[in-house]
Amino acid sequence: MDTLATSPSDVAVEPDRIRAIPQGKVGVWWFLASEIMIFGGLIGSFILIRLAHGGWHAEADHVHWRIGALNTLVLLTSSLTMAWACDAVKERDQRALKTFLFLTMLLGLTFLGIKAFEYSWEISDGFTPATNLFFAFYFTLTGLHACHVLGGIVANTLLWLCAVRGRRWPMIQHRVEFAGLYWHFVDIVWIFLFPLVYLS
Amino acid sequence: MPELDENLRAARRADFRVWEYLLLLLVAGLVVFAAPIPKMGIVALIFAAAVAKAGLVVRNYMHLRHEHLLLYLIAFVPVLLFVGLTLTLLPDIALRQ
Amino acid sequence: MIQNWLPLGASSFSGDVDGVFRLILYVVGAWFILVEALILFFVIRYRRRRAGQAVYVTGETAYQLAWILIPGLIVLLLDLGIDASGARAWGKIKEQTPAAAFKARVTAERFAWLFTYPGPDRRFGTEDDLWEVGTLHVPVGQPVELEMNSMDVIHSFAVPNFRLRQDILPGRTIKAWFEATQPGSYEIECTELCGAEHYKMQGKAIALDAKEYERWSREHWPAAPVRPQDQPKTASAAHGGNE
Amino acid sequence: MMTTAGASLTSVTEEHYAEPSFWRQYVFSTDHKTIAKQYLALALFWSVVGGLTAHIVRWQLAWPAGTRLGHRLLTPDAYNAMVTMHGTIMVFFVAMPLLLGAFGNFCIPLMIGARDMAFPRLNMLSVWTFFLSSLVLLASFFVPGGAAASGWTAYAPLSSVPAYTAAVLGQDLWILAVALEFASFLMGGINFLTTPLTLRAPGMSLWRLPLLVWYEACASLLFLLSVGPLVAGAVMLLLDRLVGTGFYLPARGGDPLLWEHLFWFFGHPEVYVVALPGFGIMLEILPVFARKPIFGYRTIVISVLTAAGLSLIVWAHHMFVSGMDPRLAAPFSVTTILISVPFVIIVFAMVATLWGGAISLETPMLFALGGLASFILGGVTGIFLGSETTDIYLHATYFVVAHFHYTMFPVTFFAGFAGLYYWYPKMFGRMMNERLGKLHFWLTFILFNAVFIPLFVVGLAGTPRRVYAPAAYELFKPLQHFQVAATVATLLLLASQLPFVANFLLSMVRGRRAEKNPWRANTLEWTVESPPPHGNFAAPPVVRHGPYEYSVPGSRVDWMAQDQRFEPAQAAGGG
Repeated sequence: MDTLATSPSDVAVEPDRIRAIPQGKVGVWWFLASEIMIFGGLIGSFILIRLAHGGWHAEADHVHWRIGALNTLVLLTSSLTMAWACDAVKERDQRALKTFLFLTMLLGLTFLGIKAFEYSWEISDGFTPATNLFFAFYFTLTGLHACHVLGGIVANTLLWLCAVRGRRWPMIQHRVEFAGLYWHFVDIVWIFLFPLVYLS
Repeated sequence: MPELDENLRAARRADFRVWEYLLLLLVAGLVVFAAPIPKMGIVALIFAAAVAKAGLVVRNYMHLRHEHLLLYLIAFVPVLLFVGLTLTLLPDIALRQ
Repeated sequence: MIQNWLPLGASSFSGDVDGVFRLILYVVGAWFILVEALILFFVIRYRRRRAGQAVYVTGETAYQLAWILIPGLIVLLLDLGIDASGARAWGKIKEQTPAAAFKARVTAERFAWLFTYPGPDRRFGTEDDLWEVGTLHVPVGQPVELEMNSMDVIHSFAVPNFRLRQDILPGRTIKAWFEATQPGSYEIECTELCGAEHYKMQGKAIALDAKEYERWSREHWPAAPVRPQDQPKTASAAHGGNE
Repeated sequence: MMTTAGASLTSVTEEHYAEPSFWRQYVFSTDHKTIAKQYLALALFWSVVGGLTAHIVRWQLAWPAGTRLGHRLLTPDAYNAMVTMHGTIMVFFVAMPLLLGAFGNFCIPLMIGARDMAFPRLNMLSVWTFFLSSLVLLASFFVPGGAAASGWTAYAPLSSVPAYTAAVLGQDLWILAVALEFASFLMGGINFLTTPLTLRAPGMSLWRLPLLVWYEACASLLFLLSVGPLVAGAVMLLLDRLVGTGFYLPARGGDPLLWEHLFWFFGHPEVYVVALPGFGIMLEILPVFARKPIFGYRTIVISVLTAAGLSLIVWAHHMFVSGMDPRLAAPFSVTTILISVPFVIIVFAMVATLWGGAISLETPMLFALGGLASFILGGVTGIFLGSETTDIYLHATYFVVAHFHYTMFPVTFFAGFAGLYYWYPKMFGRMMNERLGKLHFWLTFILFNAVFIPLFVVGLAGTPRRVYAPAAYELFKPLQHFQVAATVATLLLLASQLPFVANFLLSMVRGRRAEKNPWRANTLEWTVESPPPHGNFAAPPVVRHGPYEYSVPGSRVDWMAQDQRFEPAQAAGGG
């Protein structure tokens, strides 16, 4: 604490680099931090219980890793298009922004479509959350992730509509970046879910 | 504004490069998965690949590379925390009698 | 004084628990009185009387900080002392179980305690197992090893006089031990909320001296084995929780 | 969750400060001051409900159902429900909305010289999510089977298997309400953490932040870091109940201990989520009424950061006898007891602030001192429970009950009342009545101790808590008169809140109009009108020094607002 002894009672503002960070970005990162803890807790519980049961390799054979791999490819690609959308925003290229936001939405929907098909396949094979603990975790983990994907699609759609109407450009500019941060986070969660659920 | 375009194209190329690496790691993971090596080895390698993928996305697509230290802390303290939590619970829940 | 509020200690380690309790009591008691006295004294001594009476002290210089950091340091040392003594007693009570001649199974089921004795052959699940509900008979002066299982929810096996408390998790066999040092009848409580009748889930631990125990066991294990119709229930009840 | 991201994209824009319509001004307001008052109203409502549950519980313990004075209709299940709801309400629906929701929202922007929170709409979403969660919890009282009855810790499988308690729908609603509450305070936390980082007025460097801002931010950080795993755990718990997954059911391969760990990994930091804002309020008030700089500002900040860090690695001390690996006990006992060091330093800093001061005992100061004095007893009794060995004996007894009431009550109610009496003029533009305030303090202080001292005695004798009829145990029959004493004191304690209610309500219309700075305090909220206008500051204030420059030598007056220059005394003498 500055006292009169240590500094003249006047504005002694050292350049404040933290205050310079856009508040929206800080907020989104705090939000992602809380999300990390939620998924972290769930994934941690999954790993612990799975180890307690010697790996559940037999149960894990009933999920379709090919579909999982395909979905991983879809989501990784959607991250690329989202990144391109952010680039477009930086360069104020409205046309590119519209295209890439649209592509990202499309890929997100593809992901959900494939996931829905996969669920229905497993359930028709008689594997439901109540079948055994592995499938309980499988549906909880992937289901929670799917909800986040859906949320991301909604956000992107709203931004896409703004971009199409070409309204409130300065505001969109930041929001596309924030939506991107969230979308990439959801992608990263899947990057870990894929090996955890399908390949281990 | 030609030089603006130039930046745009450069940025896109960089992002595309990152995506290529991601794809490479995905394929590598699948190859390992099919490879005739002990389960623990497979798991370890696949996780190494996943961590690498996540790193690529965080650093490039989420631009953490260019950000203030504060954002690094916000992102990584939770990671350390839940990894620590999981490790602490090993004796209780994973290795119980 | 205060430690007299604790009920009579009747197990081999109740002394250790009370010892740690007393140590902590004296340490924190002293701090408590000191700090409260300081607050009271300062509030009275430095009541506002005249303008400009307050002194300008920011507590930023090393000399001033010493006034709060040194107490902190002392507390740190005392803490480590408390930790050490606590860890020692904990190790004795919870970590290493003495080789026990006397074994019993505790099966907790809402809202009753079931105690199973292996009988003369010292093996569970045999002909001569004996079980009783709500009462546990043990010999004085012998380490008693308890194998505890729960059939439903989490219960907690507590005997205040023995300074013994151990939660029983369903799905695991939890071990605990004690050695009664004085004959008598001591209350067993469930101290983990286990449902509506939780408060009714009590029992008695009856510690018998050598002669009394001899008589009791002869009563229950005459040459003839216990009545067979008890057998299946005993075995299943005692084993149920193990999976 | 997504709504959080969506709304967190909003930012403070100019038109945001145009005078809003009635609805936008009082109901769906984005103004942090209105939101603070909405949280305050909800907290006060819930404290009444929480008080009533306490009344029912205490009554049963003194005069059990079936006896002449006993409640007619209180079944064991209903009693467990009352115990459960009392804990849930007081921690999640009184302490947090009061200390974080009300004081955090009101003070942070004003104290750092900002016009509002970083994300005003997210802030509004937060309070309305909390309102929704309140409705759900309230509804759970009236559904068939009654409210949740598995304890506020909701240990599985008691909580995860509907058949085990009478409350079936009630438990589901409990989980839903708590989950919504978490969501609400996560949104609030994002604001509490972002605002002080990014919206500080020029000159308001981190080392010039008022301590309350530090403490609120620390609390939000702890909440944000610790609640995630429990959210995951709650999802699993709900699925266990609704889908029959069996995450916590040994028969299905699940593990009840997992819930205990996930719960306490959050549950312990949660204590500090509540305690730190309480301490922050006391730290704000002490220097003002001692007319003296806080003693060791930086040390206090560093100590609280240390305590916050430690509080994330102590949770298993709630589980020493839970059946967890006994080798975990010693390390967790060490971290637990070590956390006393930063708190001793903070407490001594507060005491040292009193030394050599010019202390005047207005109501806020009385409550702050009363809170400090009471909390110390809660702190030291914590050592008995932090030591794994004595915890074997004291765990789950009334000693625990008395201990955590001695920590939670002071930080929630003493600090909470201190804050209310202190900021009331700023919140409502009028002064509260001093005489009623002092009466309220002395009654509360004496009766609070009269309630919980007997419970220490009862606990030392080994009486287990959460028991419908403690007199059912032979061992504890002799202690019944202590239970009765505690109950009588509780009833009087509840009654003695009436002076406060009267004071709080009447002062809004009758109270003396408050000038800008009735306490002659330094922090920025006192440099604007009472109550502050929409948007707080006409022009962003320029901060020139730290927040606790009282009785500066050679100054004309004994205080110096953070945006004021040093004014030397003309003639001899001063404020």
